[in-house]
Amino acid sequence: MIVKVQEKDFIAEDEIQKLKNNCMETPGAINSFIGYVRNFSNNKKLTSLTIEHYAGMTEKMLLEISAKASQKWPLLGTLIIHRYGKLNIGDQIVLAASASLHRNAAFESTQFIMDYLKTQAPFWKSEEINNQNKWVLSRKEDEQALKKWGD
Amino acid sequence: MIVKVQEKDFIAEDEIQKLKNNCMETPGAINSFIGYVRNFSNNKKLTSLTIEHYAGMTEKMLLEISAKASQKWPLLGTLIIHRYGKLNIGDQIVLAASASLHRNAAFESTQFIMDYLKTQAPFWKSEEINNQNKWVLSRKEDEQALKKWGD
Amino acid sequence: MRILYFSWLKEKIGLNSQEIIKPKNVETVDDLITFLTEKSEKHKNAFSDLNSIKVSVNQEFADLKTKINEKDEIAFFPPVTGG
Amino acid sequence: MRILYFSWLKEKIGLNSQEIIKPKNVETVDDLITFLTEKSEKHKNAFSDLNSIKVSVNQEFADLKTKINEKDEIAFFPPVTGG
Repeated sequence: MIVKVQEKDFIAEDEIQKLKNNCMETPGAINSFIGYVRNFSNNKKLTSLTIEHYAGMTEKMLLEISAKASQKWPLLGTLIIHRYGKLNIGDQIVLAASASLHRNAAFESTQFIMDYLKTQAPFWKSEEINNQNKWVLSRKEDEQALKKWGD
Repeated sequence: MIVKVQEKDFIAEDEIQKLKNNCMETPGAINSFIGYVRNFSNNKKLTSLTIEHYAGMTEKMLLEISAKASQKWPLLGTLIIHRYGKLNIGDQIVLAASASLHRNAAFESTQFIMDYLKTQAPFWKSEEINNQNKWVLSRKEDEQALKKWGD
Repeated sequence: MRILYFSWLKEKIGLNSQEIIKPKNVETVDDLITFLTEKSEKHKNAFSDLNSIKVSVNQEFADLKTKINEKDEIAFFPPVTGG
Repeated sequence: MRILYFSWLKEKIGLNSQEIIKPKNVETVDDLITFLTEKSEKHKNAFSDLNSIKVSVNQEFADLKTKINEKDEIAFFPPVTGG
């Protein structure tokens, strides 16, 4: 279980290679998700995105989510990297990945990690639109997405 | 829709960057799946894997699958790269990825593409075990995996 | 006890964090909010809609009834929006 | 018509592909299999279990009843195992 919360950018290729190399056995499947800063928010053009987080609790929650995923699926490894600070349009925000022998576990667990991260990891986004910063509101869809895991 | 069937290896980072750059709008989400050559098959140690394919039909089927995914989800782009020829343990076999505004479409469509690729794209694997090559048998689980898409 | 604020709660209150000595009658998160809002208009304003606020005690999600102690780290923040 | 074989069908038959002139009485995939297996032991052996064989006509999945013509490309192969 690799968890990193950092201001700097990451190279997904290198991080996934590390995840793969850390597996006890050659994984047959790695699923990975990258979230990027979009250029529009509710039809308004964004200039930048700033992410605040609760240092300490963030890492703790991301490790808890990774552990939950590893209990639920037969995984060979998991990876979460989440950035904070000021980001530009198109920048990478988050990378989540799971390694497993068969593809289904990798697909489902990565989606599970993202669904829980969205509602449990203490990050807050602020969008810059027309030179004004506005805190992003949480989405009901994100709460509802958890239901599919039946926990 | 990018589809490549090739003998040579690929760099997932570069291919995903191209997928992202080809999107009409900055994608908020890219999900990607990489399949690797495992070192065991039914508890027997593998030496290598050789993949044969039906040149022409392969590309056609992969484009059809990509088109089906794009009809089913609001995607900004899809990518499938599948290798053929002789591969070693841990080598990359396949990369499938989808770009979308929100994460759910990217997750589901990539899984859809892999499920259909597994049962519809004309590739055949031959495993080298104890200096003997043996054709891999298709798995019932792969046929059953299609049911979740209700097509 | 250490109290942390994030996102718009931090901005409304004008503080990242504050250290207070736990008053005797403060036993739960709910009591702490009552204590803070009685002393400060900014807190009263920030805590006006409790439905829009989440709380953690020692970096675990908590609720209004959660018991708190002198050495606890309590954080107030809106629903998270990362990922 | 052009006939292609893949995977263990190719090995059992000993051919990647073959060109034949469509016999008059061959109208469907099923007819073609009958024609091929009557002429060759290797084909008969390879086609002994039709449940384990898939067919495509002009690079589209087909079945035993699919009609075929002189200019078609017909391929026989086991269930696919890529990915």
